[in-house]
Formats: sequence, structure tokens, C-alpha cells
Amino acid sequence: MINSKAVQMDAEIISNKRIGTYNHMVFSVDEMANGCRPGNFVAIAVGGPASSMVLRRAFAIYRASMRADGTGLLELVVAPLGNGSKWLASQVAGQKVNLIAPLGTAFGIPTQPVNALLVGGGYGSAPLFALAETLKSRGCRVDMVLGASTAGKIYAPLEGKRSVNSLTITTDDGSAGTTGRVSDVLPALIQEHEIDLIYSCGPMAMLEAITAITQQVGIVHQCSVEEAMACGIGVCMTCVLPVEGDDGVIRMTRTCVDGPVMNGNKVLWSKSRDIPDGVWGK
Amino acid sequence: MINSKAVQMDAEIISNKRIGTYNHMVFSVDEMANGCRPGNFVAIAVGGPASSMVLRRAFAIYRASMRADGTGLLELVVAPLGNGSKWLASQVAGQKVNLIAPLGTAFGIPTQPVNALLVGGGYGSAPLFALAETLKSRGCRVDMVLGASTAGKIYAPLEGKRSVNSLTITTDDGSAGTTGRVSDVLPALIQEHEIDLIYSCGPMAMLEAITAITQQVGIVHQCSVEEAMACGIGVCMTCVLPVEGDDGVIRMTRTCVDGPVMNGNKVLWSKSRDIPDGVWGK
Amino acid sequence: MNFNFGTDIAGTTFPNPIFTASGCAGSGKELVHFFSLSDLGAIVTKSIMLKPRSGRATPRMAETPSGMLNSIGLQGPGIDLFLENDIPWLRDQGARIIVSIAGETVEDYAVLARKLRTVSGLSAIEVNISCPNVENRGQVFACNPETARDAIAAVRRNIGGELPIIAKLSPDVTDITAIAQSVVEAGADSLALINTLLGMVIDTNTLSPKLSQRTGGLSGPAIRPIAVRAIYQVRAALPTIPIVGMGGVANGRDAFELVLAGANAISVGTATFGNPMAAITIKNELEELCIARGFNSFVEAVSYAHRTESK
Amino acid sequence: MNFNFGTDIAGTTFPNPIFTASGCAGSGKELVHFFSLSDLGAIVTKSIMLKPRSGRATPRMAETPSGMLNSIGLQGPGIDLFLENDIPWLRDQGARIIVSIAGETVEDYAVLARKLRTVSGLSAIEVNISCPNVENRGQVFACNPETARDAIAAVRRNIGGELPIIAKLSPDVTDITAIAQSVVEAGADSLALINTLLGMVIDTNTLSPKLSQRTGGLSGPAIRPIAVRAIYQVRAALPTIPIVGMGGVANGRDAFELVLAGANAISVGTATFGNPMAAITIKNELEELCIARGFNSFVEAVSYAHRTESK
Ligand SMILES: Cc1cc2nc3c(=O)[nH]c(=O)nc-3n(C[C@H](O)[C@H](O)[C@H](O)COP(=O)(O)OP(=O)(O)OC[C@H]3O[C@@H](n4cnc5c(N)ncnc54)[C@H](O)[C@@H]3O)c2cc1C
Ligand SMILES: Cc1cc2nc3c(=O)[nH]c(=O)nc-3n(C[C@H](O)[C@H](O)[C@H](O)COP(=O)(O)OP(=O)(O)OC[C@H]3O[C@@H](n4cnc5c(N)ncnc54)[C@H](O)[C@@H]3O)c2cc1C
Ligand SMILES: Cc1cc2nc3c(=O)[nH]c(=O)nc-3n(C[C@H](O)[C@H](O)[C@H](O)COP(=O)(O)O)c2cc1C
Ligand SMILES: Cc1cc2nc3c(=O)[nH]c(=O)nc-3n(C[C@H](O)[C@H](O)[C@H](O)COP(=O)(O)O)c2cc1C
Ligand code: FES
Ligand code: FES
Repeated sequence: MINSKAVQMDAEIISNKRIGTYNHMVFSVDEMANGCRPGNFVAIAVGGPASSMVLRRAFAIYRASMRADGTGLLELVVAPLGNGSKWLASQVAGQKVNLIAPLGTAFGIPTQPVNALLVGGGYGSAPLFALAETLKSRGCRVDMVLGASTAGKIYAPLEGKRSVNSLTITTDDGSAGTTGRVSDVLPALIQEHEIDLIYSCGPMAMLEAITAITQQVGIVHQCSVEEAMACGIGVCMTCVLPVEGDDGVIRMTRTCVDGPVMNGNKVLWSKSRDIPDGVWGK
Repeated sequence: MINSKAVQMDAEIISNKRIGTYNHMVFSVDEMANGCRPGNFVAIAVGGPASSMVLRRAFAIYRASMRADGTGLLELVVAPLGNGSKWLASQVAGQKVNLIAPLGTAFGIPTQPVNALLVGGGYGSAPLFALAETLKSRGCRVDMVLGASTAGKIYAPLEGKRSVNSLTITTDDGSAGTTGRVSDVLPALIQEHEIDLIYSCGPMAMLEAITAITQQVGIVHQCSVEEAMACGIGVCMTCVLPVEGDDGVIRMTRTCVDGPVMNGNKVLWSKSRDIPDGVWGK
Repeated sequence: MNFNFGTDIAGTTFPNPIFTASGCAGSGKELVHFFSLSDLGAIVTKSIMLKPRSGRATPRMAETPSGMLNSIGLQGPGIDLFLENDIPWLRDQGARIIVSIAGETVEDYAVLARKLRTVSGLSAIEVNISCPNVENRGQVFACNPETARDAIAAVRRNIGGELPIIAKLSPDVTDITAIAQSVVEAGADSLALINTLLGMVIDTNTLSPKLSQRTGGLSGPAIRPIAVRAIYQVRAALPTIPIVGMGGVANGRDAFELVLAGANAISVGTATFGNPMAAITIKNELEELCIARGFNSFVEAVSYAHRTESK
Repeated sequence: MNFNFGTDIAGTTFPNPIFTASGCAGSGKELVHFFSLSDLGAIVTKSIMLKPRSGRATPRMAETPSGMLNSIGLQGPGIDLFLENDIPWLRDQGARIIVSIAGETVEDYAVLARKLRTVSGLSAIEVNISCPNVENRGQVFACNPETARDAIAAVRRNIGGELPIIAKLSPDVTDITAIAQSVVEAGADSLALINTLLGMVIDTNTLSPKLSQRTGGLSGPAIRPIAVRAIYQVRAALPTIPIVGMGGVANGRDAFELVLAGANAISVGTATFGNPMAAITIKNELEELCIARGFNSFVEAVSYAHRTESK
């Protein structure tokens, strides 16, 4: 079901700063910020009143906070790639955008202190910093791995780094940190820090590679998936992935309401993007 | 044929001020301003990079001038009515729009000093002030009639009024000047000022009503027509009106290249918007 | 105010003419978070089939200029679970319910109709015949007057007397009035116009079709001129048939356009994806527009753009 | 650079695959103000008929979301004046010329073909069969395999051996591959896909259809997914027929999409209205994209999205 806290509103842009290849954008929202949890996302209408873009764009919530005056702040990390994200990144402070938030599931927080490894790819690091803070405040040990194709695509602001015990960086081209992919460094980190739990967010191929590791080692893997979404609120059925339910049945499951945070070990990742055999209703 | 001076360029908005129900907008252009004559129009792309509006919008040039530093200014009067004009009117100084100008025909300037009556409806007054200045500088007597449905829709800036010998205003609702339509006051003014020539710009129904008078009285009528235009440069054939040519043949004639300024007495105004009998190729 | 916003589809009265479009509101469960389902004229449910359906592989959608493609492939729980879970819930919401059904064979339509026959609290049944007919080389039922007629006739024979049948047609045909005529002869009480147009997007990075199924259905404002034309043509051919119009309605003005063309009710589809409140906003704007244009009732506005021809 | 941008349509070679679309560039007289006509692969002239035509009454156009409707009604000077004035002028420009013809009867097409037979300096003839057939209740030639075939056969019989015939098809049909097959059998050397879709806009102020003719042809980016689908389907059905693709191409990426679907050349229509330089920009962007994606020649990219199927 849809996130019960979801609210639709026109939110003013408070600031929009270029950081590396990303835009860090801050929006003024009301108490809605209170309802946001790490992992939730926001759906934003793009292109203005005469837009040719009919669908909202989803963005992971980077940070949500309440100010003393009772107004809330919502922060996003936007990669200006296509028409919609470029439009959003070109909006300036003072302009308003229509958004719906919080949407989707949040990262589950363990009731006991555990050793958590947070893995982010590209702008997938965005929701991990708020998560790291929460985990820290619950007494967890938090290690982080961030990967990207190249250094400019690593999003790791200073204040974010403060809440982690260690930060490992990988880049495909070796322009920062270890040359290679996050999945290359995972096994060693899991062992070294005696990881109980992996949280991840990034491209689907990365999540699939992590799952291969977590399934093998047998540790919990909460991942935030990114499947193309038309509605973001559960009514269109475009955003599905094959996921095994608690009843053992594999269903094409909506990632906008039953995700984006899902149990990675239960997702039937399939590169070929088929309907795997055994899916209910195939 | 297309106006030989036509240039396509990105022009920066220098100012955008609300005046009555209109927006007076000034654009920075280069020497292009030099080529603009009263009656010419500009075609502007609207809606930004992800616009759902595929067609340019036409606007009569209100004023075009060169500055000492060699840059040119282009001024328009925009009525924010539909999606495109609202978008344009909402753009602020510093932003750029893509425009093509000058386009179309200009008002013909008599070689001898004559008594000219300029008739404008709504924003149709826009091109008449520059025309009035030109006529004045040629020694003409210039009287002006402006009409609109209501006072707020009369566009008559102070500096514009300076170049006319008299200004008569009509409004349908009587909120300013004489109650009624411009065509109601025309016959008396024609007589009073011994008018040789009428210039007009405004809604098609007004131009038709004026033509009924000029044809009867037998005076020249140069009118700037406003027919929906898809391309503005003569390639699409959407903007036609039935016009009698010098050879006596009535043709469906493109108002974007053979207009917008046309000999009103040669236009076969037809309210029903039929192809009148006798049109070539009917 | 005295304005009468009600509309009538084959004997069933709806308090207002704004419906959801099939497949664009699920079963309404998420939309109640934004408004009360009883505020709309009706909820048209996602087309339901006999058995549970996984639908197609992803990617299932691609945005296009002023529109989108989808190839969901009718994912759903199948009629039995649907009747068990969704219908009672919708009844509890006070919603007027139009059930959309879809089949792969004529017999599927017959069985679905029999299953719905005894269900109480339904306002109408919409028959989505824009589905591949597995018994006829996968040709879409709605693309051929005979197969369209067969599917509707099967529903007619099995549904019993009461429930109005709305036949939903595809615009991907040479002559939509011929299909309309055919399904009305077969017993359709009303027509839903239009379903999506077959389209395709190719990803210029992967150099392959973007959707897993290659083609998908085009919806959204891009197709509105096609919807208006189809409704206008069918209204001219069948002056009295109730029409549920849809296709690219994003605001009250758009809805009004389809109404003037001949629609007795309007389904809102893709617009809901851009704005969950779209249907409610459209409803309010449409009412205001009808009043502003001097109509005393919604019914007066229906087909009004045809008046010059009847003069 | 070694990239070969040339393309071949039924034996005629063009230095690049970007053409104007019929009716969207007049005879090129205005566009020379913006660029040299010889820079494009070819100029496709506005469809010319036997006699002078006034076209339809205005309004002839309405903007729609990401598109527009037009009902120009083939205004033009008739073939004789056209051959006298426009062709010599186009030849002087160094343009490669594709003449588009349109008729109201099969005999019209035959006569037009005979008139063109002896004209020198033409690269091809495009046969616009999306016209009402006055001998068949005004049904559009292109909407019926038989009448489409008759029109093309009449041109084939009369045109002589050399000049390639490009048959331009309408997307407003149930099965465009059937029409394609039919005109190819009748002697078409190439296909142009797609003409506009029949649409309508109703003015919610006047409460009447906006165009004087009520309906008009929908063009622009809104229809691009339909064009891609039609080209892809026809390419799959007729693997070797040269296709001139068009429909909503507004930039190089769009053109590339149609090329991957199967187009051997691209006509640019509505985009020119928004930007007189559109065709040139598209040409440059398309060349860059082909190179960026690793193609050594334009021809390699044609139909590339079909490769997975042939594997
Ligand atoms: C749950 C979720 C969280 C996300 N978080 C972020 C974030 O924090 N920062 C950020 O920059 N982006 C994020 N994205 C991606 C973002 O929603 C857009 O998809 C992306 O910005 C590209 O859209 P566009 O309009 O620029 O591209 P366009 O090419 O115009 O997009 C066309 C359509 O394809 C979809 N699409 C394109 N690329 C993707 C993609 N990679 N994933 C899913 N859909 C796609 C778009 O949503 C749109 O519907 C997230 C997506 C999801 C589903
Ligand atoms: C030669 C000429 C000069 C013009 N000068 C001015 C001017 O000085 N100031 C000004 O405010 N407007 C002027 N207009 C009208 C202007 O071009 C737009 O049509 C008007 O602003 C409405 O467009 P829109 O995008 O707001 O409305 P929309 O409803 O979005 O327009 C949809 C389409 O219809 C066309 N259209 C709508 N109304 C008209 C109209 N009245 N005349 C012609 N086409 C129309 C639009 O151009 C557009 O293609 C002029 C038009 C022409 C042809
Ligand atoms: C994601 C999606 C799913 C759809 N599913 C169905 C369906 O299950 N049954 C059906 O009859 N139509 C379905 N449609 C078509 C819509 O009901 C509607 O006819 C079409 O989208 C045009 O309306 P719109 O432009 O307002 O969306 C679907 C459309 C979309 C976009
Ligand atoms: C104003 C206008 C006039 C057109 N005239 C013709 C024509 O005379 N002959 C023809 O075959 N197609 C004509 N077309 C169709 C175009 O050639 C083209 O097939 C269609 O517009 C789709 O391409 P586009 O989306 O790039 O415009 C016309 C289109 C427009 C918009
Ligand atoms: S995005 Fe529509 S159901 Fe998930
Ligand atoms: S607007 Fe295209 S020819 Fe005049």
C-alpha cells in the first residue's frame, strides 16, 4: 500500500547547488518532513505548465529535517541526465515544484546494534547518509562503500562522511579510490568488519552483484531498487520486479509501494528482464 | 517571399513590465533591429526545452531601435491569453528566447505627406506607434483610434500618444472613451480630418468592418491581419486569406509572407470562413 | 446552484461523468489516500482476466512527447480473487463500480460474464476487446468487426438482463464506426473510446526497442486529437449510443472537448500518473466550464459540437 | 572522418539521408533564406495535383500537445505551373528533387506520372495516396489495399523505367503491412512512412470543431511512437524495401530512432515550422550520433534495432 504519510504539495526551492556532477537541491516543505524515513522517495512533476513530460520523476530523499520555525526541509541529490532531471536541476531558488512525498518503503532499522555496511552507486549514495546517522544513533557500526564510473560521480559530502566508521571508494576508471566495482571490495569488507547487514542503493546491475554475494555469505541485504516508474503511487503497474513473498510465491511486485527498499535476497534479479519461470500468473 | 532581413537568434530579455492587461517586453538583439519596419512581426519559440508547444507565436513589433553601443532593442506588447503567450509573459529579464525577425510585410509609407488615420484594436495598437512616428517624420497628419472591449485592454503608452495629432478611444463597455466600436466613430473622423489613408491592426472582425467603410468611401486601407500561423516563414500554407491580386485573380494568399500588412480593400473578408466563389483553384 | 452534473449510461445513472480509466487506478486502493472514491462518477477497475496474470517483463513503459507507452500485459489476480477482495472493498467505499474484463478467447469472455452475472453492486461491465485473440493468430479482437462482435455477443449471452455492457474499442482500425456498429448489433449498450494506440520507442543507447515487448500502447495528451475524432465520428454514426470518452484528458477543458464531441462520460487515465488528484480536479473544472458556457445540465453539453450538422 | 553518410533509395544515391517532408517546406523557396537546399539529401515538394487548388478554408490548423493538426487541402498551382516554375528553380539550387503527387482518381495519378516522365533532374517521385478517392465515396486511397494498389499501378505504368516510385502510406489502417505489401506488388520501389493521423480539435469557446473541415492530419512529436512502430512493422515484413521515415522527428536522436527501426532516409516535417534550420540541425546531430554509437556508415545503422530478431 501507498506510504500513509504521503502528501502532495507545491514546495519552494530554497537552494540549488552544483556539487560535482550532481545538484544538491533543498525544498521548503511543512511538517511533511517529519514523515520521511531514510529510503523513502519523492515524486516531482517536471517541465512546467506546458510540459511535454507527463510523468513525475522519482528521487531518493537525501535528508529531511524540521526547522525551529516549524517548516520542514527536504534535500535531494539530482543527476541532470535526461529531460526531466535537467529541467529540475535548472530551476532556481524561489521557484516552486509540485511534489508528492514521502513515498515507498524505508530501510528497516535493526532493533539491536549490528555491524552495517552501506553500499552506494553514483547518486545511490543519497539516501545512505541519513540512514547512517540513524544507525549510528542506534549504536550500530557503520561502514560505507561508494562506487561510480569515475570520481566526479561519487557523491560523498563531508558532513555525510562524519557518520560512518570507514569509507571505501571504488571507480571503474580508477580516478578515485580502488579501481573496480563495489562488488569487488565487498567480500573483504564483510569479513573485516564482521558485517551483519548490507544496505544498498544504486543501479540494478550493482544490486544484483551485491545480492550474489549476500546470498552466498548468507547475510541480510536491504536494497533500494530503481525501476522506471510511471505513477510512483501504486496504480499503474509499470515498476514491478519479480520478488519472492513470505509465502514463497514469486510475484511481479510494485517497487513504488512495496519498494523501493526491498529484501535483495528475495528479488529474482534477471539481466534478461524476462518473467522468470515460477512467477505467479506466468 | 520571406522578408529578406529575417534572422534567427537567441535574444535576451532586457525587461518585462506589466502594463494594464499586457506585458511590455524588451529584447536585446543585434543589428537585426535595423531591418525592422513598422508592420513586421517576430516569431518566438515558446515553452522552453521540453515544451509541448511545437509552433512559434507571432507578435507584431512594437518598436525596434539601435543603441549607441551597436546593440539593438526589440519591443513587443504581449497579451497573456493562452499557453504560449502566458509562458512568454512569465519569462523574466536575463532569460533568453529564440526568435526570428523581422518577418512579413511592412506598412507602406506614402511618398507625399497625407492625412493618415491609424486604427488599432486591443494589442493591435502595438505596431501603430512606430508607424505614427515614421509618418510624422514624413510630414503626415496622424490621427489615431484605439478600441477594445474594455479600458484595461487599450494599449496606449504616453510616449506613443505624443506622435499623434488626436487620439480617439472606444470601448464596448464604455469604461473609457466612446461606447461602441472603432467602426462607429470612423466615418465622422474620416470626414473631419479629411483622411486619405487608413492603417489598421486588430481582430479580423474589426478589419472587416473597417474595410466595409473604406471600400464605400473609396480610400486606401492598409491592414495588418492576424491569421493563425504554423510556420510564419511561408512554408506551411496555414495562414491564408482570399486576396485579389493586381491581376484581378483571387488567390488564397499567405499572410505571413504576403502579409501581415495587406491591402484591406482587396481581402475578401468572409465571416463564414469559406473559400469564396471565384478563388483560383476552387 | 441548479446545474445537473448527472449522466446516464444505458439506464444507469451516475452523479457526475468523471470515471477512472481502466488500468490507471488499480482497484482504487491507493487513490483513497487522496480522495474519496465515491466523489467520482465511477471507478473502472483494471481489466481482469480469468486466471492470475504476471503481465509482461519490464521495462513496461516509456515516456513519449506528451504521452507514454505501456505494455503491462494485464497483470492481475484473476477474476476469483478479484471478486473476493476488490469488489467488497470498493462497495465499502461507496464507489460506483464498473468492472473491466479481458479475455484471450471468446469463451473467456463468456465465462467472465457468467462470473459477474450474480455479483451485486456493479454499475456496468466494460469489455476490453483490445486483447490478442489466441485463437486467431493473436489478432486483436477489436481490430476486426467479426471477432469484436463475437466477444461482445458472448458477454451479452451470459451476463443476464440488467448489467449494461460497455464495449471498449481500439483506435487502431481503418474505420472505427464499422467496429462500433458491429458491437452494438452484438448487444453492447455503450461504447468506451478510445483504448491506446500501438506505438514503439527505440532506445538510442541500447539500439533496441525500449519495452520488453517491443510495442506498447500510447496514451496521454498526445492522442487526444485521435480520441476526439473517434468519438465525433462514432457519435455521428450512432447518434444515441452512450459513449464513455477517454484519451489524453488532463484538465477540465480537455474533458469538455470530448463531451462536446459526443462523450456521455469521461475516463481519466494517464493524467492520474502525473497527478493523483487529476480526476477530482477535472471533475471540478468540467462542471465550472459547463456552467460558464451556459449549459443548465451536463447532458445538454454532450455532443453539442454536432449541432451545426443537425441544423 | 571516414563516416559514409550517403543513402540509397531504389537505386538513387543521396549524399545524406535527411529530406524535407512533403507540404512542410513548400518548394524550398523560403528555406534557401536559411540554408542551401543542396545541403539536404533531397527536397520533397508539396504534393502537386493536376489542376490549381485553392485548398480548404481557414482555420487550417490547430496546435495540439506536442503536435498539430492541419487541413491545408493540398493548395497548389497544379502540375503545369509547378513544372514551369518550381522545378527549374530547384534544379538551379542544386537540390535533389523528389516530386510528390496527389490525385482524386486513379486516372489523375496516371496523368501526373505521364507529365513527370520526361522531366529531367528528378531523383524520385513520391506518391501521396492519403487523398480521398472521389470515385469511391471519398475513401482515402491509402486506407484500402486495392485502391492503394490501383493508384500506384497507374503511376508505375506511366512513369517509365527510370524514376523510383515512393508510395506514401497512411497510418490510419488496421494493418499497414498489408497496404505496404500491396503497393510494393503494384510496383512501388520504396515506401514513405508515415503520413498524418486523422484527428480533431474542438474549440471550447465556440463549441465547434476548430478546423473548417472539422478533421485534420496530426503531425509532430506526438505521433513519433506511431511512426517508429509502423516503420518497424513494415521493415520486419519487407526486409529489403527502402523506407523514407517521417513523423515527429525534431532532433538527431529522433531521426536515429526511426533509422534504427528501419528508415533508409528521414523526412523532416513539422519540426521546420518550429525551427527553419531543423533539417540541417537534425542532419548534423544524426551524423554525430551514428559515429558516437560506432557505426562506420549510415547504412549500417538502418534497421539495426531488428538485429536481435535475426540472431
Ligand atoms: C526510487 C527511485 C529513486 C531515484 N532517486 C534518484 C536520485 O536520488 N537522484 C537522481 O538523480 N535520480 C534518481 N532517480 C532517477 C530519476 O527518477 C529519473 O529517472 C532520472 O533523473 C532520469 O530522468 P530524466 O527525466 O532526466 O530522463 P528522461 O530520459 O527524460 O526519462 C524518461 C523516463 O524514463 C525514466 N527513467 C530514465 N532513467 C531512469 C532510471 N535510471 N531509473 C528509473 N527511471 C528512469 C524516467 O523516470 C522517465 O519516466 C530515482 C529513480 C527511482 C525510481
Ligand atoms: C501577425 C500576428 C501578429 C500578432 N501580434 C501580437 C501581438 O502584438 N501581441 C499579442 O499578444 N499577440 C499577437 N498575436 C497573437 C499571438 O501570435 C498568439 O496567437 C496569441 O498570443 C495566442 O497564443 P497562445 O499561445 O497564448 O494561445 P494558444 O491557445 O496556446 O495558441 C494555440 C495556437 O493558436 C494560435 N492562435 C491563438 N490565438 C490566435 C490569434 N488571436 N491569432 C492568431 N493565432 C492565434 C497560436 O498562435 C497557436 O498556434 C499576433 C498574431 C499574428 C498572426
Ligand atoms: C498503464 C496503463 C494501463 C492500462 N491498462 C488498461 C487495461 O487494463 N484495460 C483497458 O481497457 N485499458 C487500459 N489502459 C488504457 C486506458 O484505460 C485508456 O483507454 C488510455 O490510456 C487512454 O486514456 P488516457 O490517455 O487518459 O490514459 C491502460 C492505460 C495505461 C496508460
Ligand atoms: C502543414 C502540413 C502539410 C502537409 N502537406 C502534405 C502534402 O502535401 N503531401 C504529403 O504527402 N504529406 C503532407 N504532410 C504530411 C507530412 O509530409 C508528414 O508525413 C507528416 O507531417 C509527419 O511528419 P512530421 O511529424 O515530421 O510533420 C503535411 C503535413 C503538414 C503538417
Ligand atoms: S510506478 Fe505505478 S505502480 Fe509503481
Ligand atoms: S504561417 Fe506557414 S505559410 Fe504562413
